Amino acid sequence: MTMTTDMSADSYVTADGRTIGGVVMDLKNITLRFGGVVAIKDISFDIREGEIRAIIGPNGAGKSSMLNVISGFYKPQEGEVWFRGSKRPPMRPYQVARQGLARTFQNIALFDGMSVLDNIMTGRLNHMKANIFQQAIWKGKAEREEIANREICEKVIDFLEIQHIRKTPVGRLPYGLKKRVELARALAAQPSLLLLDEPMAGMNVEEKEDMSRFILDMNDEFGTTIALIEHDMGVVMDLSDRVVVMDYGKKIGDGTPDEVRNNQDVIDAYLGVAHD
Amino acid sequence: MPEQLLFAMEVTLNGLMAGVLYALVALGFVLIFKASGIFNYAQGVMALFAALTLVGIQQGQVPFAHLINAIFGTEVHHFPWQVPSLIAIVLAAAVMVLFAYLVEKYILQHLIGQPDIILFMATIGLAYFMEGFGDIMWGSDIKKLDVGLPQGMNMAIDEATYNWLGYGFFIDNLDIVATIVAAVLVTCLVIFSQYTKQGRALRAVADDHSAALSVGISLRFIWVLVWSIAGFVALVAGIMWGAKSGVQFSLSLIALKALPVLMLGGFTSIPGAIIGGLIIGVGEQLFEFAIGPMIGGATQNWFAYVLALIFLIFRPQGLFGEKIIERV
Amino acid sequence: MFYREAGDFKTSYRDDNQTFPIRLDRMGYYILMFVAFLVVPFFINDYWVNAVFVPFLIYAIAALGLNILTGYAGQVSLGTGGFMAVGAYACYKLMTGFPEVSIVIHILLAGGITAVVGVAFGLPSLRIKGFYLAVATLAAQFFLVWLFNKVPWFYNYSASGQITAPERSVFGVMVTGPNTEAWAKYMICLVFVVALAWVARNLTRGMMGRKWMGIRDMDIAAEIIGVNPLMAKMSAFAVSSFFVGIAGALFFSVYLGAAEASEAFGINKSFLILFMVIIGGLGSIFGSFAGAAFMVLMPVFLKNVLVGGLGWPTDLAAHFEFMIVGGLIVLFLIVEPHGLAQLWRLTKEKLRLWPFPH
Amino acid sequence: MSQELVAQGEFASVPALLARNVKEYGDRPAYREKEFGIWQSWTWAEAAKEIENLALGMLALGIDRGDYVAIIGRNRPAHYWAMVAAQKVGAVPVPLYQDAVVEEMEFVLDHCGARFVICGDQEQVDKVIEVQEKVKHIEHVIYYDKRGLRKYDHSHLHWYKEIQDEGAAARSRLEGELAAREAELHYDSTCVMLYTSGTTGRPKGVVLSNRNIVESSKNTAEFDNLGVNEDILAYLPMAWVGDFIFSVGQAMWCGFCVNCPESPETMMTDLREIGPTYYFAPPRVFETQLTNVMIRMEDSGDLKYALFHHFMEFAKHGAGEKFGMPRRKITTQKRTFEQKIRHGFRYAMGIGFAAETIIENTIRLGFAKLRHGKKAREHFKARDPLGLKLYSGKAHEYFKYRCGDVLVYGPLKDTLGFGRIRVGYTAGEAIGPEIFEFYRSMGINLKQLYGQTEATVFITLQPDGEVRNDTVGVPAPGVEIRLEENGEIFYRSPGTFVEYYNNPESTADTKDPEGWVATGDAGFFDKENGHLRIIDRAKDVGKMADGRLFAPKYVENKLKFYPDILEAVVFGNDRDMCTAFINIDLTAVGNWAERNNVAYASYQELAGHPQVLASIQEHVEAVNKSVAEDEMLSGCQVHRFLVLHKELDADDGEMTRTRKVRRKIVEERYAPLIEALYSGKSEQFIETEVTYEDGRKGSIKATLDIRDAAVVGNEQGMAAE
Repeated sequence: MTMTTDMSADSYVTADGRTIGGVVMDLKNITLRFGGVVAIKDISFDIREGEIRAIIGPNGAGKSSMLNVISGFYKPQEGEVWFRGSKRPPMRPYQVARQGLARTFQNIALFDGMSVLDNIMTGRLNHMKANIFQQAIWKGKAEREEIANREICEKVIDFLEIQHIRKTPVGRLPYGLKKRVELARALAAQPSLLLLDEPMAGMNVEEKEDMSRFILDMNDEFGTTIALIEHDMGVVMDLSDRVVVMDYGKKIGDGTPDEVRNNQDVIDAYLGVAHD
Repeated sequence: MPEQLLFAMEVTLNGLMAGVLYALVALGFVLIFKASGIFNYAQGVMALFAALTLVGIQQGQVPFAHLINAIFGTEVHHFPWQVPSLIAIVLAAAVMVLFAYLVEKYILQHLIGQPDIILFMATIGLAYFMEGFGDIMWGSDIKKLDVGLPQGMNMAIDEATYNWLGYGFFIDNLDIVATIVAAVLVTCLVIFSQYTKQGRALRAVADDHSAALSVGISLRFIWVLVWSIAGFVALVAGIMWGAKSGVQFSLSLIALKALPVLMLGGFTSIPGAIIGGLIIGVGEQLFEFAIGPMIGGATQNWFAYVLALIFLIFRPQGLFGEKIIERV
Repeated sequence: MFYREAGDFKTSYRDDNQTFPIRLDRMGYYILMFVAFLVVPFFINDYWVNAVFVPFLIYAIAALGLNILTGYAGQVSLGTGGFMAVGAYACYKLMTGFPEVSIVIHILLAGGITAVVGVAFGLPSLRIKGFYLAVATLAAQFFLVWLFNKVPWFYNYSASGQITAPERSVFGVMVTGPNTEAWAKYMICLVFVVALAWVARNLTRGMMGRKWMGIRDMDIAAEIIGVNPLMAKMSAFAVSSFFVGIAGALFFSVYLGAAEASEAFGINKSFLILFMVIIGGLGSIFGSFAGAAFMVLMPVFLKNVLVGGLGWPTDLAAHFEFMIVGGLIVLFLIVEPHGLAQLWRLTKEKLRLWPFPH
Repeated sequence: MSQELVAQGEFASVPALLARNVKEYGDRPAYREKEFGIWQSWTWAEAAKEIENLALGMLALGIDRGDYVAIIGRNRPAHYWAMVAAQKVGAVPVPLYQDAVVEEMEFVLDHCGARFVICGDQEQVDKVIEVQEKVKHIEHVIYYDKRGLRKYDHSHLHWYKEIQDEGAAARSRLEGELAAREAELHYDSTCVMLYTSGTTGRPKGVVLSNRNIVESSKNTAEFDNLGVNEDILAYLPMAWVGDFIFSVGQAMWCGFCVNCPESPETMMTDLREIGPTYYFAPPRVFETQLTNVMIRMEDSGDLKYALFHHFMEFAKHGAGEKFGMPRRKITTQKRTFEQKIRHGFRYAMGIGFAAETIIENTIRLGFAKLRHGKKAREHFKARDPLGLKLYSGKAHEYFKYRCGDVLVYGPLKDTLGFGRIRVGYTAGEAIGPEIFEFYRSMGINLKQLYGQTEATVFITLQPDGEVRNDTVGVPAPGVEIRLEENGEIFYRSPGTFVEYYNNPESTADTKDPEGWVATGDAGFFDKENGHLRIIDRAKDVGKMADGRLFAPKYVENKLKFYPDILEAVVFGNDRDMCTAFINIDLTAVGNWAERNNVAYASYQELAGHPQVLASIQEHVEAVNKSVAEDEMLSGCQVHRFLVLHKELDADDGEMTRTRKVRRKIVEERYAPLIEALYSGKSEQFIETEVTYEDGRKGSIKATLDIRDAAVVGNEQGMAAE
């Protein structure tokens, strides 16, 4: 079936028959500078309910900066971020997280001093309301909350097949597993928008396959909206519904994988960095 | 010109002098921090220890006399000789170098790769150890340190200012000497680090450990070197303080003052250390002079710290520290 | 070797979360509690109370407090002594100000007041990190001690500049003042320790603890996944200071009886407690106790050996003590940077796997 | 639960027993499964509810009396419930091997004409869907784990929980129907149908009645006085009769708790957590565990190493049997205060001596280290604590054992997960004497039983206290045994199966009109203690060319008792001498190679290594000696052997799923090798096709050299020249 990327349409149907809802996040003319350097130049695109949206581009294209803007870590000098139909006021990253954004990091940012389970539990912190005194007493609300959220986390653990390392300190884990734990932490937050920063960086082929499977399953089982960065074109094309292509901080393409594949600028940009 | 103002000026001048001494101690911290990323809490005690050693050697004390007496019931105290100041200083310096070597061999070697906080703790432990060790070696009684530095009020300045302003400034010769010595020391250090091979190696290490290692600079050597220098600086500071207020435990506490100095100046900057020292010196003198009396005095105890604290809230990396850039 | 875990399985998350998941540990804990509450009080004399038990218990509280701040939330503090002083003086003012109120309330309030002060001095931690913060806390140390020395109101204008604990009693049992029974001192401290240890455990095992550890391990990441750094750090400072404050209050009212800020709560106190935390093990509740025990027992031991045994002059022994403490700290950091707690953990692992090596 | 009640048929079916358990043990744990990090538990009442809902749900789907319900999946409570639910609605559960390949599965599903299939997860569903192309009568497929199945066409595919919900919803409508059907169940209605793994040819469907299951469960439960407090770990294939008896039959009869591991990989850790009190495992499992223990002990500290060997040595010679065995009824009977005191005192003594032992030996080890340095381990032997010298005779032995129990046996049992075992069984094939001895001397009450699917497992059992490794015990309660002159064993018992499904002729030639069943095994009763001793499969017991008895299994077992021999296949029927294929055990031999730093790149290379061959040869010759002792079997000595270049593998059809060698297939596949063994060649080239786990096929070539082994006795085999 043919699909449209016509922005006016507030929903469309993907190749495998999933219906994609309205716009969740809309980025309007974002520009980000570090001193003199322009990292992102006047970029606009949107992310829709339930879709897998990829941002690709060669290294240094400004992908990560884009993600950092979305997750509120960088404040763009120009442009607006619209989330769920309302303009996002300038806020600290943790406030953004509370709006229902969760993310993973390119170079893993797990809490090495904690066990895998605790790391994943941190994903739940915006869902736990017991105040410090209730926690000090523990019995009652704090404990109930702890257990309720533990159950959710265990489901995630089961889903990502990391039961066997549940209680190991993350410091001891190999790279691939760490990536998975980080994903689990983000997933445990049950985010309305999940940002993945190079989820497959530095993975071997089968790890990549696993990861893609997980990403698809997540989107499939929980209907999570996912925006992911990747510079490995191949993987992205199979995974994502729509792709934004960036190069030198500018948007050079936006559309379905096929549309993007046939986009001349994109081809040039990628030929330029064929080794990637 | 009003009495008060002149008075304040005098205080400021003395503050500057005191500041120089702070700066001297701070210098030691900076050197070590730059070269090995270690925050050497023991710097103050090193000054004390150096001073003790110096005095001990000078007066020909028997090391560990106290201990020996305690064990063998003997009554030994001094050797029958006195050692001339200059030789004593050289010997003391040698002891500090030896000390640096031991520290590197028995402590730093085993702590490579540990988090900074652990290294910091280690230096605190070291400080305790040296304190006990120094006392056992040379006895804990307050000693008079005299290496023949000019002491007392400087008449020349007094007269000059009196004739000129009608008010004689009181400035201690020792302070003047200290200032000169400090100046010389700093220049030497700068020259050393700019124009000698070891110096350049040192700076390389300060910039980037791994890179320095990869071009074949021996970290161990650099560390011994830098700790020796720090030891020497400590010795100088020790002499100054010792001459000023006698060699005693409090010396190591006064040395703590170097910490706020560092916070102002930034841990990694030599000029920072000096300017920080001066600011603190002047600051606390003036504060004590102006506000002290109203709130019960002895504000030197804390003024430096609070000043640094407040300052830091507005400029977390200190005056000359590199800007901290956060990334994900 | 002694562990028998077959059949010791968990059928609910509550069991799985409990503090001592292994049966043997649990029993050990119960036995310990039994001995501490129902045996020791009957066989305890003044020497043991003043030389060992009370200081151990009180320092344990302080160590717990500092461990929460440094070990869990990763904020280094050298101001512990100062905060203990706050606790002590607050307690003193309350005791003298409201004689009719129970001392337990006073001690708790003292903790509360310290918490407030702690937060005030903790504020810079939002801007300053690492050593800068460590040094900044020295400001608290020196400023507070100076304050309590210079402002007569704090020591009720007493001529000596000292504060002296009036006699107070709990349930009709004298717990402060010169003629307090040994066991009473012990018991009141014990109760506080157990209660506070329990609180500490609860806070650190729950979401609060995870926020703290998140900030400790990787503050930026923590903020991005939704930890409010302000709240996390301030709560750490508050809780920590609360503990330390209570420790200070007990230290003054129950242990010393009379105190003078600069020598009872000087910078060395800060270091002493820091050492306890380091040697015991950062980020471990057991470690706080182990560290406290170690730092309390070692001097006692040394004194007995050097002075009692070898008959050395006390000052020499004191110097030696300095050397040995310092040496041990360094040694520990070299051998086991994670402290006694880690050693204990490893031993336990070995025992559980016995006779297998891994 | 006495005899007459059964006679009246009050507990005439598994559902009836379930109802009983709900009444009597309603709030006791019935099932546990490790999932989401904890042991999810269901009491009998809850389990009954689940089962009932499922049953109602299946009614709603229109299941009929006598329908066959295939169940494919790993051991999970839900799957056990499915079996009982099927019985409730008058259908017959047919558990299948979950690792069966599509062809096997296709045959069984087709043969039993299943209308309903209950699958564990996507993997099984896929297989069934593939099968459905040929087997048309499968109407509904129900799956338990919905992972990855969301996109499938759900017209005939249902989620277990949804079926249960529908059932719950339709309760009012269907309750009556369900009750009616349950009431119809009687003592002789079919309880379950199990397919034999089929050592030869196609699997056969063994029909077992409620009588079979309930009676045998009852008898054996009483035989070992199993109580309601037992814990068992259900990890053996659900399609195997043993698992059905332990996890359904006996569990239902006694009302004890069935625990299911999280996954096959975590089996060992789960075993340790649960610490079953009643445990079954095939010899292979004990074998591999022992090998692991030995390997792990190798790199443990010198002190532990020495203590371990010291005390194991002591325990072997009877001490374990005397002092180690768990006291009977320990779980049911309450100890008196005075007994507790005595027990406590003994335990304390044990700990005391243990401490003493450690201190003493640590010091001695210290000196040993000083003298021999790294070599200390070879020269250092642990020693009893001096304190023991105070005691003599039995007391000495007793306390020494207690001491060892604190230091070695206890911890070892615990870490292996055997800490609480009261009754442990092994069966299927003979178990190595030292393996058997090892576990028993640690104080694990490990026993042997002899049985088969057709007998609902039990034919003979070893009573407590009369355990020997070379016999399989006395006839189980209610079992009669008859021996033919050729040694074949026949039995008749309440457990005797009804028939082979849709296969009257093979039913006929296994089971005669009076109900005597041929086991196909040959054996004889031991003179002095009347225990049964198995020689071999009756049909495999052949004649040599010179007319002497040929019992390959007997020899093979003796060979397999050596840790570095995994499998052995002996040939020689109608020939004038015996020869053998040997499979080395990669774990054991590999470890040996590591220690003696023998480099090897592959299994094949290791198998061909001269040193390996040499040691194997020693074993063979040792076996020859022991075989020669028995006049009747002296002909079975192995004259020539070779070490195979690949492991015999179920995927290649060389073994059954229960890892029994398929002799015929092996003979076909390796014909040239056998050829060579008898032609006196010294080496032989062979190319074999192999199937990898993912189903791809490949082939491996090798040239194996053939060795002669010395034989005892007055014969002039080829080996002579």
